[in-house]
Amino acid sequence: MARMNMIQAINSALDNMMERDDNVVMMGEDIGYFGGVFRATAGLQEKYGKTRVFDTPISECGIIGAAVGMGAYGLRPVPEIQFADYIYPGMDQLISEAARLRYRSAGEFTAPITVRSPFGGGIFGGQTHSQSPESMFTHVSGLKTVIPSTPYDAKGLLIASIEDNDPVLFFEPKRIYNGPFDGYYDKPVQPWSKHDAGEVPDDYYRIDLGKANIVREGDDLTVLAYGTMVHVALGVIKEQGIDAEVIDLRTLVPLDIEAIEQSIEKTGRCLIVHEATRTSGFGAELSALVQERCFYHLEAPIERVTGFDTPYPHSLEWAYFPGPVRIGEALDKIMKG
Amino acid sequence: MARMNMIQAINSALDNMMERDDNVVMMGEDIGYFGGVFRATAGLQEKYGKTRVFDTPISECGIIGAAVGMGAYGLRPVPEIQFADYIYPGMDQLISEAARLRYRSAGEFTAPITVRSPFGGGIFGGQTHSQSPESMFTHVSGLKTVIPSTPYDAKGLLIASIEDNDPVLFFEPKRIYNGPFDGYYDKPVQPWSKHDAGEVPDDYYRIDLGKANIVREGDDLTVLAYGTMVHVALGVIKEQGIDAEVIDLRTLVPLDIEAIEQSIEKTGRCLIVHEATRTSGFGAELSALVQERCFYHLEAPIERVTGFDTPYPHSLEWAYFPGPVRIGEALDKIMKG
Amino acid sequence: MTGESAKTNLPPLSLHVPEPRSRPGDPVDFSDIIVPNAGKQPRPDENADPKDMMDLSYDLVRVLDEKGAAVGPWDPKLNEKQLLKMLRDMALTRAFDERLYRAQRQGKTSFYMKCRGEEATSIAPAMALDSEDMVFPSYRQQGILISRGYPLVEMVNQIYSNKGDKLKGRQLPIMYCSRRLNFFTISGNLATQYPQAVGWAMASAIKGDSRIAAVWCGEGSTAESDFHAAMTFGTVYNAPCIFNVVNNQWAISSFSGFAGAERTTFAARAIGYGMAGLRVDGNDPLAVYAATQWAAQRARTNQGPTLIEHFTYRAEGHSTSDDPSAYRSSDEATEWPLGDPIERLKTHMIGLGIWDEERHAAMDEEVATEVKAATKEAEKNGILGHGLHQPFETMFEDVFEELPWHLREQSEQAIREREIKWPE
Amino acid sequence: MTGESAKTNLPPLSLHVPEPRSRPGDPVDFSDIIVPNAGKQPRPDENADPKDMMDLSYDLVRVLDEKGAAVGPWDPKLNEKQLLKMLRDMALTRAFDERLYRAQRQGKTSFYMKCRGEEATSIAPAMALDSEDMVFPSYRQQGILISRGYPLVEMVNQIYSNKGDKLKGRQLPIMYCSRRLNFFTISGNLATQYPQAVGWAMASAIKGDSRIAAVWCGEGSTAESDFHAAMTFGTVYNAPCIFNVVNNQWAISSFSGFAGAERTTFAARAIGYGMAGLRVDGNDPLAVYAATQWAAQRARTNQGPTLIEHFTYRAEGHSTSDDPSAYRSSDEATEWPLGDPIERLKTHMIGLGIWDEERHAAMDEEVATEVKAATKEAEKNGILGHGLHQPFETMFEDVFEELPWHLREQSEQAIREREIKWPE
Ligand SMILES: Cc1ncc(C[n+]2csc(CCOP(=O)(O)OP(=O)(O)O)c2C)c(N)n1
Ligand SMILES: Cc1ncc(C[n+]2csc(CCOP(=O)(O)OP(=O)(O)O)c2C)c(N)n1
Ligand SMILES: [Mg+2]
Ligand SMILES: [Mg+2]
Repeated sequence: MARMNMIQAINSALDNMMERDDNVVMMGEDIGYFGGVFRATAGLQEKYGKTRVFDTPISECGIIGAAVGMGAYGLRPVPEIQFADYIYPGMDQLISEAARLRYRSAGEFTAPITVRSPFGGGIFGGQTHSQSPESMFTHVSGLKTVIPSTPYDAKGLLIASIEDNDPVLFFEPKRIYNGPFDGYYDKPVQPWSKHDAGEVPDDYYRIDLGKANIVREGDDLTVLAYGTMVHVALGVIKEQGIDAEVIDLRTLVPLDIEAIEQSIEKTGRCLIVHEATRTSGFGAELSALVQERCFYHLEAPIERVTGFDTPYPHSLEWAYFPGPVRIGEALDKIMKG
Repeated sequence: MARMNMIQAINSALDNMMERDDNVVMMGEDIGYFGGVFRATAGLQEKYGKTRVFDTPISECGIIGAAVGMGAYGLRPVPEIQFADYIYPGMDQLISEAARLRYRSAGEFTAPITVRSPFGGGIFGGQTHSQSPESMFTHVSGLKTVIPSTPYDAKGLLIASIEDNDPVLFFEPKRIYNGPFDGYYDKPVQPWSKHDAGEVPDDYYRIDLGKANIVREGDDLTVLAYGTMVHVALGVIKEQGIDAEVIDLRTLVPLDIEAIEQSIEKTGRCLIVHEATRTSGFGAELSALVQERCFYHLEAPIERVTGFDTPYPHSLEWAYFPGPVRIGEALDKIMKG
Repeated sequence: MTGESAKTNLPPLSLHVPEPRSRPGDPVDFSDIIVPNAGKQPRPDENADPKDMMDLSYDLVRVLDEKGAAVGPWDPKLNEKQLLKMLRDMALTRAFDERLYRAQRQGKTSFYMKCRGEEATSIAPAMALDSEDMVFPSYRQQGILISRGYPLVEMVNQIYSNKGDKLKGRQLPIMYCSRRLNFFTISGNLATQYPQAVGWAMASAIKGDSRIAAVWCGEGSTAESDFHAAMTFGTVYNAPCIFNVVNNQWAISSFSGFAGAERTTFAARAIGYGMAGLRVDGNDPLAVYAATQWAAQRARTNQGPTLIEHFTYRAEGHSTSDDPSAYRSSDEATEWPLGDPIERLKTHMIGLGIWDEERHAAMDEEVATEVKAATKEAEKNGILGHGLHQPFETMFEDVFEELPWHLREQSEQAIREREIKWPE
Repeated sequence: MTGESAKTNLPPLSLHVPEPRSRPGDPVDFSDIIVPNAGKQPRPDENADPKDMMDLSYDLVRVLDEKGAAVGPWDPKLNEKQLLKMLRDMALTRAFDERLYRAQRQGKTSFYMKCRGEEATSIAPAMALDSEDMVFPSYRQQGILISRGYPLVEMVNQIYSNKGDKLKGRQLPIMYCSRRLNFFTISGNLATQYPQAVGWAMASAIKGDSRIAAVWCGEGSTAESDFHAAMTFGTVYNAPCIFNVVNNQWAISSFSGFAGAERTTFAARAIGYGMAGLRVDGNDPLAVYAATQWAAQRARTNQGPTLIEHFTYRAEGHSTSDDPSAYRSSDEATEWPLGDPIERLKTHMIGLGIWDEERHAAMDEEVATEVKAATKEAEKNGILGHGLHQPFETMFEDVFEELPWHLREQSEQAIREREIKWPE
């Protein structure tokens, strides 16, 4: 068992999978010789050769399109989109093609691809290195969306995603690549090496998709979050001494509805947190589901804490970020509701 | 005052605007000489010349990208995307560019474009001529989304959209181009010429964006819908004799939250109907908003009636469509809730 | 000028908007189309450097001359059996188109698309390729399926979206798919198959396989983003892939000028990427065969991709939803200077003494009968909208490999609705 | 083969993956780069047919010879004032880069991008264009702003995202915008400006205006979909637009081979669309000026667009986030066979007798002082993250023309949060 940060855990997952399955190939901008701008693929080209790990032209359309074709051939491609903000030129290949190949061919062709992409803000990346576009993909039938919140989960979920025979969007919360950021941007972040979830086996293991993780049990209210926001929420809860149940969704589609329902039935209160812009964010779907399925258990309105409905600004990054104050206010409101 | 179907009303709006404002130009696949596959631009090239109404290469990326550039120059382009299903190659230009031009240039450059596109199913168009992608655009800060449900509204809203200085997605429910379809696909549809909302002035008029239309007042429950589904919902309500208030949203962003709140406060019950796939559809946002803002008025769970989370199938189109039976069931549930 | 405004006295700028040769009512004039003599185009080695064969992107590879003789270095020298198969498959494709077009008009389905006049651009490549090579067709290559021996009745089942439809009624008519025949699932979104074909070819190369990929799109579709992505990936990785651009002059109502044809050929796109490019008489099945064979040999020997422009004409409407008389002169089809592919091959074979008018007439009857029998057979499985569709639960299958809870719930909903609508 | 499987005894396919000339530790070898003699490239008429000038897409337009003399038909014959401005603007740009790079290292901002070695590719075009022509830059054309006289202090305000920033701290550093100077807002998404520039140029033509558009992207970015869309629209509508491709050999860690450079030049992309194309020594400011002037004249006279490939070298890292020593030989920059644009212009001017080393040294000092003064001035408005940012409510402005209810509510929320965080 080693201590790994999230990048190392992802690298380890890729390494394991490339070793186990000759059909796993990786492609993306700067991922080959250089090992990726965040170093997620470091060392893998050297180890597995440049026809299995290679750089691509700067064409997200081509990266996804070629991956779909490789998947149809029988490979299991793991394309990287350098930043989630740059996924849109590949949107048509994801929505119209990857997501529908199995359906329209009645199972004759499939797109077992895993699109890895760093997402989210908090690194002063400005409008085009900070976005959280996950909700769009959750609207597309045929795509799965996975978001880890720890090195341990990142590895297990990534392996399960690669082994999955459906197309998976695997969004990596880049703000927590190095440690579990709790929202206090002016304080140093504890590195993953000091955190239990930084214990990551070197060997293959998987965490099944569609299973949430209850990271904290509690009775007062249920917090639904994923990625970076799990840690921010945990921090606030600790600070405020609320006995909250915190559910790290891990997979948005398919969603672990049972875990959610059970928790809400117990607590009767629900806070949803994500960094993406609010309107039509995935929080809306969560809120609708909770309301539909647990209406008679709800003791207060479900609250959403989210990024604002603006582009991610550069200098006012921390005013934008749904940090402890915004979460704290919502918690108050729910607990008083 | 003339009787117009929705295509004629759209054509009339375009005609008025081209006449009033030299800066209005139109572009799209087959819209020039031919007048568009649905004939929305018929006659306009002849009237205004081929440098103001012209065919384009088959590149949705180029259509939107060029329109953004034209908007930056000072024109007011009205690009057409032949079917909403084909908008994805233009997604990046919409999300990363049109939506953010004003913001990132602090108002120095804007993208006053109106993207017209027929959307929705019900014409046996299969997976790629039936989609309702509106919710994705509602998630993007900086875009407005408008959907008319009658010829009268189509004209007034389209004029307001073209005059708007922000980028607008104007989705046209193609199933009701000819008449207000009520969901009974095996019965003939009454043409717009027999419907009050088919009365459309030849002259310029506008319907402000952001204002919903209460198409039926009632006390029992509130129905939130837009486009085709307004008529389907009205049909079921009539049939079941429920005293529902039916709100035609007309603009999804910015939303007329006041009209919604007032209605729910009165009725205490809410049904949301759309044709788009369910998960992360715009119904989720509506449900979340109603729940957040009217929680203490709600007497029953808010229900969503939507398309299923599958691609739009060809032969089972009417099994997919959220028709009278699905709506009826939900109404029952809400009224008993 | 030194970056300062220094207005010169130039005329105002003006926007050029392309105009086709003819509009309804206009006389047809194809005199701008240069038809070089058959047999005059050089045939470079399969391992020629693209730089040394640029002329072939502007020329027109032709084998059948005006009298129907096969001439020049591109003559693929097919044997009698091959010629017979080629002719019959083209005739069968045309007969199929005729009948299924009528079926749509009779309300048996929602949609149909013919390939009349373009049969050579799918039948000949299908023959020149290995049956194990993967094809990524657009919607107008029904000829490939027919050439590869797909049962007609399966095609009709798909078109009728009936209970026999292997695609479970999910796809629009003619959006076929056959894994067995290495025929990729057709997309309604133009050109998306282009980068997919390159990806497939790259995968084949990664695996040290010997199978190559071939992909088709219309000239109008070359404007799409995916076309460029495919050309870029194809040239960067030297992918074993054949890019077919079927230039049938029209994209629905838009003539090829809206894809750039006023400025250069579509084969010249290849030059832009340093790729081999061929411009071929698309109504000359032998030329198309030879070009494909040449490109396939190149791809198989790691010499990389080839772009083939098939210069042809869409002799009928875009689809059953289209009325071409609204935007082009109806004389164009008959005036098309490159003739009809079936007629040209027939003349060739008669010239060779292996064919005659009687046998041709008999063949036409035979294929018509075959098609008729297939439609009758398929109708037993139902026609669109007449009840004999797939069970409701199939609508939810294959979205994912396994049915997640939300689709299970929705499936139950759909079945409940069916029971309410049709309680019997 | 007749469409049946007939496996031949071919070697297995293999995937070609491009490899750059050198990796860290390797000796540098640029011998494959053919550097033709300056002055030897023909200069066609501005209304030449693209078909008749294809060679210029493979050649390299050069004006300054090894001794610094301006030779041949492309010599733009600039006067002393123009040369001085050109030299000084390049030097100023370089000084600006040096200082702001250091500012980032000192923690005054989050990010910076230099253009060292590529100064000619923005300064020279800016001078050859009319100040009213619209430019659509990528992130490495700070030279244009400098040439057009944008106040340095405004640039630094933007880089520091401070309260003086005209862009209200919203954009990543160096993503400038100036409507006044006809400098389009820079996007972080590669190549999106390409079709926008064409749209702008089309609009100018629609209006019978006389202004043209010019757009820039890197060679790596030519792979993007938008590039193809722009080329297609540009050629179809004959848009008055200049397409600049700055081929600086690298796209972050990926050498130009991953954009297709192993197969042909980037200027050759123009041939694929039947467009005029020029390949220019990007480190020769006079050649770049002349090429731009030629293309601008073409565009202004309704002769359509031109693609100019600027063959140059990215002498430093991609950005402050990059360390090029991890992926390329650090000797490449010094070994680059086309030299340095500032040095070359300086030599030229000394040769003309209008310049000398002392004046050059003095100029270097002068521009350094000017930049220093600007940074000091800008620092008064604050540096990133040190509190002197724009008011919170500005975050919600300009999303739409008017603030809708949901943004008003969110704005109130943001202000409430500020009061909680900083109650004073
Ligand atoms: C992405 C996308 N945009 C638009 C369409 C609508 N459309 C269907 S066919 C067609 C014309 C295609 O013309 P071409 O590529 O020349 O092929 P042809 O029909 O002539 O064989 C268009 C615009 C589509 N199917 N997909
Ligand atoms: C759509 C998109 N994809 C990826 C990126 C990430 N990225 C930023 S710069 C860059 C390299 C660009 O190289 P090139 O076009 O050659 O320009 P240069 O930096 O050399 O000037 C990449 C991949 C991006 N900004 N946008
Ligand atoms: Mg065509
Ligand atoms: Mg570069």
